[in-house]
Amino acid sequence: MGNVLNQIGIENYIFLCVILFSIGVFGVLYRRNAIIVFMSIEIMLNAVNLLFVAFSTYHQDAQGQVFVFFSMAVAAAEVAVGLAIVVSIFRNLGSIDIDNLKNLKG
Amino acid sequence: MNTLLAITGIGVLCLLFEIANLRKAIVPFTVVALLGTLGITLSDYGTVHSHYNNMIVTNNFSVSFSALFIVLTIFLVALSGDFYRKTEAKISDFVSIKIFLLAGAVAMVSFGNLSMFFLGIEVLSISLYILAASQRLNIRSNEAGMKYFLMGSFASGIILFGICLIYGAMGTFDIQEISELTGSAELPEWFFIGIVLLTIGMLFKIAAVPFHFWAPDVYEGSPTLTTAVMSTLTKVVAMAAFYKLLTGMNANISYEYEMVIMVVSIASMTVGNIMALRQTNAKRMLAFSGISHAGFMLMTLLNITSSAGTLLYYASAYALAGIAAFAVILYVCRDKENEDIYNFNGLGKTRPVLAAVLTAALLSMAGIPIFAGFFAKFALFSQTIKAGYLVMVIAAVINSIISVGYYFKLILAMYTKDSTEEATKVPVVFYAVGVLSILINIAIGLYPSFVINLIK
Amino acid sequence: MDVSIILILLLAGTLVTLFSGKAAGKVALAFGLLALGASVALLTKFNAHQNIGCLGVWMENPQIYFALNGDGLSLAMVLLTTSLLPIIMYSTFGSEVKNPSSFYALILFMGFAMVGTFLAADGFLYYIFWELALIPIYFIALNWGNGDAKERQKAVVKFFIYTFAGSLFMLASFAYLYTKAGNFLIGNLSALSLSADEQFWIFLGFFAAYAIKIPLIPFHTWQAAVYQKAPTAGTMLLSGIMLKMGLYSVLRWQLPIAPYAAKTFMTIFIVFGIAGTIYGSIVALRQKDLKKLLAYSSLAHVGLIAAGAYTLTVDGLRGAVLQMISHGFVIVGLFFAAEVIFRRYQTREISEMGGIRVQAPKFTSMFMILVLASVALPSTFNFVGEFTVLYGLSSINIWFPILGGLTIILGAYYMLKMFQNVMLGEANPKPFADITFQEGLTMGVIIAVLFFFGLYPKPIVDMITPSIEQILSYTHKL
Amino acid sequence: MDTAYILLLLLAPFAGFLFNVFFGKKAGHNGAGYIATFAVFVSFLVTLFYFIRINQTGQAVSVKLFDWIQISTFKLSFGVLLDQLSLLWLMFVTGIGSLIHLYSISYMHDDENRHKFFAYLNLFVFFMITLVVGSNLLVMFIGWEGVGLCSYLLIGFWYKNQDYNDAAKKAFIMNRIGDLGFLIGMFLLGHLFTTLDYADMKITIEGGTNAANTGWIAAAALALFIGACGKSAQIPLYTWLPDAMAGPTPVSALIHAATMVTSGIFMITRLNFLFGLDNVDMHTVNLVIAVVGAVTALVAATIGLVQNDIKKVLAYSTVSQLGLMFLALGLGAYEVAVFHVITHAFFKACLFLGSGSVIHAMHGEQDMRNMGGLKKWMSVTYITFLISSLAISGIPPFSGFFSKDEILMTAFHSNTVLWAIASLASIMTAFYMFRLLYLTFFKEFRGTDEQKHHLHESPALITFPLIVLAILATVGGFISLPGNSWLNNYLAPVIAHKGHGEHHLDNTAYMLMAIAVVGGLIGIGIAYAKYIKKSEVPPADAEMTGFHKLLYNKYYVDEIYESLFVKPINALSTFFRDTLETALSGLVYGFGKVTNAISDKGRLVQNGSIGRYLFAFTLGVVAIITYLFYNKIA
Amino acid sequence: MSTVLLIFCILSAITLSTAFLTIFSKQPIHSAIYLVLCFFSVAGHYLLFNAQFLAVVHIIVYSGAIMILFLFTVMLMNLNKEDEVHKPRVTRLAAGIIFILTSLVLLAIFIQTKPIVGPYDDTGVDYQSIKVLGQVLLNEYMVPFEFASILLLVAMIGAVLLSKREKTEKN
Repeated sequence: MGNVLNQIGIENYIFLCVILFSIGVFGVLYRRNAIIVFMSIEIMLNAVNLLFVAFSTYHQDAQGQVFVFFSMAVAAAEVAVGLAIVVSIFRNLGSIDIDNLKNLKG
Repeated sequence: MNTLLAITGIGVLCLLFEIANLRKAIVPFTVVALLGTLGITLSDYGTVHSHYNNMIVTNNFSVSFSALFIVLTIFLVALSGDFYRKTEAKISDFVSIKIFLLAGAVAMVSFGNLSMFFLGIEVLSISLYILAASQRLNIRSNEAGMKYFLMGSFASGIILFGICLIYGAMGTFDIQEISELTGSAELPEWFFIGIVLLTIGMLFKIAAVPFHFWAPDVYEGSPTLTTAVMSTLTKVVAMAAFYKLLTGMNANISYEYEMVIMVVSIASMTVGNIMALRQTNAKRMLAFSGISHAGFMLMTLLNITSSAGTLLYYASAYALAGIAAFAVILYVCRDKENEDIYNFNGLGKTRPVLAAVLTAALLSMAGIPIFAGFFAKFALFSQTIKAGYLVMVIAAVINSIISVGYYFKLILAMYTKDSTEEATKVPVVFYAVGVLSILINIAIGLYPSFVINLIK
Repeated sequence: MDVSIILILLLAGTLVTLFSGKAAGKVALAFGLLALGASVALLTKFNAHQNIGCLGVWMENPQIYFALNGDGLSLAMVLLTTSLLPIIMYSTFGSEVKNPSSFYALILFMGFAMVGTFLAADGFLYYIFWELALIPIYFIALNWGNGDAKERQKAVVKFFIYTFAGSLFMLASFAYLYTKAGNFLIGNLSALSLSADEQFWIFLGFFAAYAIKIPLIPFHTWQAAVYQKAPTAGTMLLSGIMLKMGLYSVLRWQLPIAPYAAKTFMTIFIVFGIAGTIYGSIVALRQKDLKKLLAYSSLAHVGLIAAGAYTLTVDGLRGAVLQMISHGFVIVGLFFAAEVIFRRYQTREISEMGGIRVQAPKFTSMFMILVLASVALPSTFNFVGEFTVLYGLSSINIWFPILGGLTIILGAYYMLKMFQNVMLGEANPKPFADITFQEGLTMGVIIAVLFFFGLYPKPIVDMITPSIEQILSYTHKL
Repeated sequence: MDTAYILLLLLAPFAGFLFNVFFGKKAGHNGAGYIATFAVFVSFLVTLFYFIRINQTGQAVSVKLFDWIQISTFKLSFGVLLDQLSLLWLMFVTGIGSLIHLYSISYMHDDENRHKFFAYLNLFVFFMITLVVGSNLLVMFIGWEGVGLCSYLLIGFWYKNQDYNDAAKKAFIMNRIGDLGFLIGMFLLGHLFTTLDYADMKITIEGGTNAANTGWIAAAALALFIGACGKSAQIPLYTWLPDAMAGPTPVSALIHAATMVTSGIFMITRLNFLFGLDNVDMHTVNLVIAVVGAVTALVAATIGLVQNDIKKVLAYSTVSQLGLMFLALGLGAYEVAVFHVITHAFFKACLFLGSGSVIHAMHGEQDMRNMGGLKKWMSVTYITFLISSLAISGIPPFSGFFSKDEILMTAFHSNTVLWAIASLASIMTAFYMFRLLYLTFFKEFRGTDEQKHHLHESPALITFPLIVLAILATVGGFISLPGNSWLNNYLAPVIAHKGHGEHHLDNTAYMLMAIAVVGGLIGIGIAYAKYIKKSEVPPADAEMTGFHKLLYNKYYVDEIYESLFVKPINALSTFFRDTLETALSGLVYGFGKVTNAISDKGRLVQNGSIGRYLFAFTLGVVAIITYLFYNKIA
Repeated sequence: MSTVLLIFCILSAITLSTAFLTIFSKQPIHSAIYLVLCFFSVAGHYLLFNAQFLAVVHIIVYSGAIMILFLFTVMLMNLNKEDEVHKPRVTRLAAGIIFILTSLVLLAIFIQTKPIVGPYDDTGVDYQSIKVLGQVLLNEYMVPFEFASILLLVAMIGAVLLSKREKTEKN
């Protein structure tokens, strides 16, 4: 089977990923619920993962896909730790609104 | 490679010690084992090895920096025993996380492949997220962890994007190959975008303006020992990795890029120093001071081909002074609610040695001879002048002047104010760490060539 | 034996003193005298035309040498330091010092740093010593000073930051020079052929450090407050020796390295100096605090010295050096006189004094002599310096000595006015015991030095002249 | 051998000084005084020895003691030159000095600090000798400043009185103004001649001067003249001298009449080869000197007319006489000036000592309004005083007649205006001297009964010097008789003659003499009419009016100086201290304050909100990317 | 327009819209579900690239593990009701502007920096089958693979550390 990119074009993937990435950024800025912010970060990572795969196909090279595995591992680890932090904050504050976290400032 | 193996081995052993109920032995064992590792690391000095398909490449750069990281970790681990005395049940976790953090740090300076770099930086970051939030009942610690985590992941995303674009341009993650490919004429623009995104991610890690906002809050909220890790080890690790990335990938630094570095560097110095002036919390103050030092260290990038030695020197000077300072801060704020400067009142009378150590550390950071910080600054200045950035040097000079202002605030508190409380007994480890790190600082201050020449 | 022996002695003295408890003062004095002895021994070697300099490699990269000058100028300044140090330490014996081991150790360490500054022939080494000297005086002023703690802190911190700020610009200059020359040896740095622009900036960089340290107006604002707040020993160190570091550095570093700039902007800097002289004299007139008054008198004197140094004539430079040395002695004596009064009256306010002469004739006579020396009465050392400096100035422009010479009028005015208000008049109701033996000896030694060299300055002149000619040879090569 | 003698000459008074400083108090009641007198007498003997020798051989003695200050182009040594001029000066310095020391033993008999007094007097003599014998200008300058110092110490001898201290300070500072001139003069000469040695400079000048340099030489001369003005109390620097009367009377006699104040004349005479140069610039300088001298003579005399303090009158008289001497100098008649210096030393010392005797008897009272009729009690004082007054008034055959006449004659030949001024001053001198004499010694005693009760003639130690000085004041004139001047011949080797040194005794000369004598007599006559015939007593301070008041207040010169110089400088000082210093200091602190303020504001940016931090982060990213890839985007 | 392109467009539309919906949903549960949908669409993209293994792993890891964790947390916290206060309007507007700015800038750059146009490489060599991936991962990338285990170990210790109650703790 031929290279898929011949029919789609790498730039389209780049655009898609850029927009997806930007949506992630937007989510981070837009929401104050820690979990949603967190999800937005996952969106960002996914956008990059997708781009990795696209580039992998572009170069006809497996390394890009291998890297996605690592990236997934990282995402999983981050989620584990991040949610643990979220939970402990929720236990202490009863809220996960990041805008309530303003004790440290100045 | 051996270093990395040894370090992970130590980490795993720490966890096993817990199972074997040998908690008391963890810290001494780790220190000794790390000293051994230091030996292993140094034995690689002078050689260039690449391991496992170029995943790990050891050279003088990586060996020297790894050695520095190990030394710092030894100090930090040594201080753990006292710091975690109230939560002794978890000490193996804390220590092993620090050890793994070190593994990540070593990976970040000895990577030969961007995947190692990425994993290294993630190990480092995740360890720090954990350590920052580790006082789970302390709302400030929670907040610090959360802030660091959210912003750190955000930065990770950007770094990942950068790596992805580099891959897109080059089709490989291997530093060596990338470096060769950069010479070719048809270099896709993606590569530069990738480099820029990577740069931004690293700027975040070293807490350079305008990506610095997390640093003071996180430093303040984190448990003090974690702050010590962040302000000494993490900062120099990130800077070294940043440097290695740029040199390793042979990124042709354009004039505009240098301009960005210059602006960020000056902004970091200025913002860091000015903001530090009015801080009342010692940790927060050191956070801002760290931001300004990041600005200083960024100056090495302006003369990237020959400034590795200077960077190592500056990093060592800064980190050792930081360790010494934190040893004292840890003692002073042992049972305190906060780390406000008034806690230091009268330390000069009650604990003259510790006060002297802190004074020396601050003087080193301020850049006063005979301390290493002075020579570091000087080397930096002369190198930057050589590269033709007089403006940078003048900005740096003015910033050094401002910085004296807040360093002296602490010194004044120690020597001119009266202590409000009885002095408690000082565990010997604080003396040992403080005095030793300051002595090393002075020693490399007197013989800077020893350190500078490590990387030529 | 070379000059490094003095450094070693002083450093060893610092350490020994630090751990010698109550006997610290005597131990420190012993080391001070040892250092003086060593300096004198070196002087004899120097006079026998033996090399007493020292050159060793400190580090290869960057190339830094442990190089010490063994020429007359350095030796003269070292002698000034090592002879004033014991005097200063001895002078404190009359009053209670808390925590003496640290105090005397800091004084010796200060001496170490200052001697190092005077000796260093490597710019980097020099800079290290230069900065190092700041730390002990900072602590001396902070911990043993007087007056309101807050005010003192403010003054001392300002002093530190200010001088440090200035010297950082010097550091930048050195960094630049290093990139040009590849090392810091004064000989190599002076031999560089720098463009006019480069010289200008380097000159300015040095000037920032020296103008604040000396201090020249309008960079002097730290001075009076620190002199007032510091303990008298600290003030003596500052005024007697530390000020000379700046002036010495002008001669040793600034002029030879940037001679073209020095020549081009000579007039401006001379005017700076002379303006300082006049300004200092005028401000001194109405001071209420004795130590502050002396501080401003210092400002006036160093202004003239600086003006002399910037003339780039043999007379100007020689006069500057002579004046540096003589001023060192006389100002230490004067501050000691202030201390003697303070010991008895617990005040430095001139308005609370007066009528002391009746009660303390010996003290009066000695104080009077010091006052006279400070206004450069012929036959005192200060006259020799002042005359030579003014002569040097006159070879540039006759108006310079006329304006600079106003100091001999204004100086007489404020000093005599001070003397009148402090010492003369109806007997003070508060009792004033005449000076003790210790106090008398301190002042007596200073007075003896002032008169001896006032009448016979030849030894010093012979010692410093070759160095000065050497320095000027760099400026003539243009 | 010469060196030893010269050291003895120099160091005898210095040894006396040292002895009195350290042991004076223990040396018995009068021990200090006798030792001091002896010390000066030793110097006198040495001087006498050399004086006799030089009269026989005519050979000057020059000795170099040691090298002193080194200037790039030349060395200045501490050298001694004993020639005709210096020996002449030494003669009356040590001679009169010895007498006054002797006098002081008695005069200061009751002062608790008399050992200090003698120490200072000895020190003064030492410095005066240094001033006179120095072989170059710098050595002279040591003495020059040294005598100023001693003057300061002695004026402020009674230091408990702050007014006296003020006077002392004033004297020192005004002298210093002159000293600056002296210094500048030395610098200029140094650059011109590369030496400050008299002998060398003289040789250079005689070798012919570079025309281009004459302007500078004149400038140097003018600067030196300013120095002389300070020391010799000429306009505008004369105001210290009357105030200097605060010191004990022997001091006034020695320092402020006979010796120190004549240093200016000595210096110019010393440099006569310079001041006598024949060129336009130097002529101007000389004219300035002459005019300053004449005007000073007149102004001081007018002030002297109305003073009531016995010593103040004498002080203004001294200023006036010094003015006459400068007039002579300015006209190039150096030996005439020297002649008047000598005669003036005799009679003015005598007058001061006499007034001291009076004050002594009056227990410190100095106001003539409270005296009168003292001749009844103090005949010796009265007679010596009368002789000296006659001498100063220029009545033949007393010494003052000869010297003053020569000055007037010189003036007449050069410039009649100056002559007129000088003559007027002389008439006034005669008037106020006799006013003084009449008010003090004639009529009824106007003091308190208490004072009257204690009136007595002074002891022998006081009267002896008076008698000696009175004799000298009588016969002193004969050393330089018109037409047959021993003095002129004696000084010939050291004074370059330009032809108008001596005046022939022609008709003009006799006419001038007559005018002078008549003038003097008129002055005396008016005084007689006013104070003996009409028995006037000067009014109390408050009752004075108009011109009288103006004169009595010395033309308000002190007040003018005060508001022109002293007050502005002090105001400036206050301004600097309170405003400028604070401002400068504030500027430095300002940097700190501004940065601190920025820091405070900056802390508000760091408000703890993650959202804001992320915004900054993202904006940073966008900004950097936009900047770096601007050309790509656009 | 080829089928593939059409599929791409549809998938992209789903991806982007679900991503947006994730952010805009007021209920966290809804967000989570939209995010799962988003992840599935990304897996669809993977399949489009014929990267089946990756697609499967992606679904397992993201939709299976990560999203379960999210959902679990959301439920644990009982956040299914709408209790979130919105950020201030200004902030939201700014967020929007930043979004537009970021995407515009990045898009602009990438539009301008298109690589050399031409046929894409098609070596025909298998590079993304499980076998090849396995070889690359466990040969070449053995060290990072092992290192990833350290990462996970750290995360594990950390998660425990952060949630484990200590004996001394009162609550």
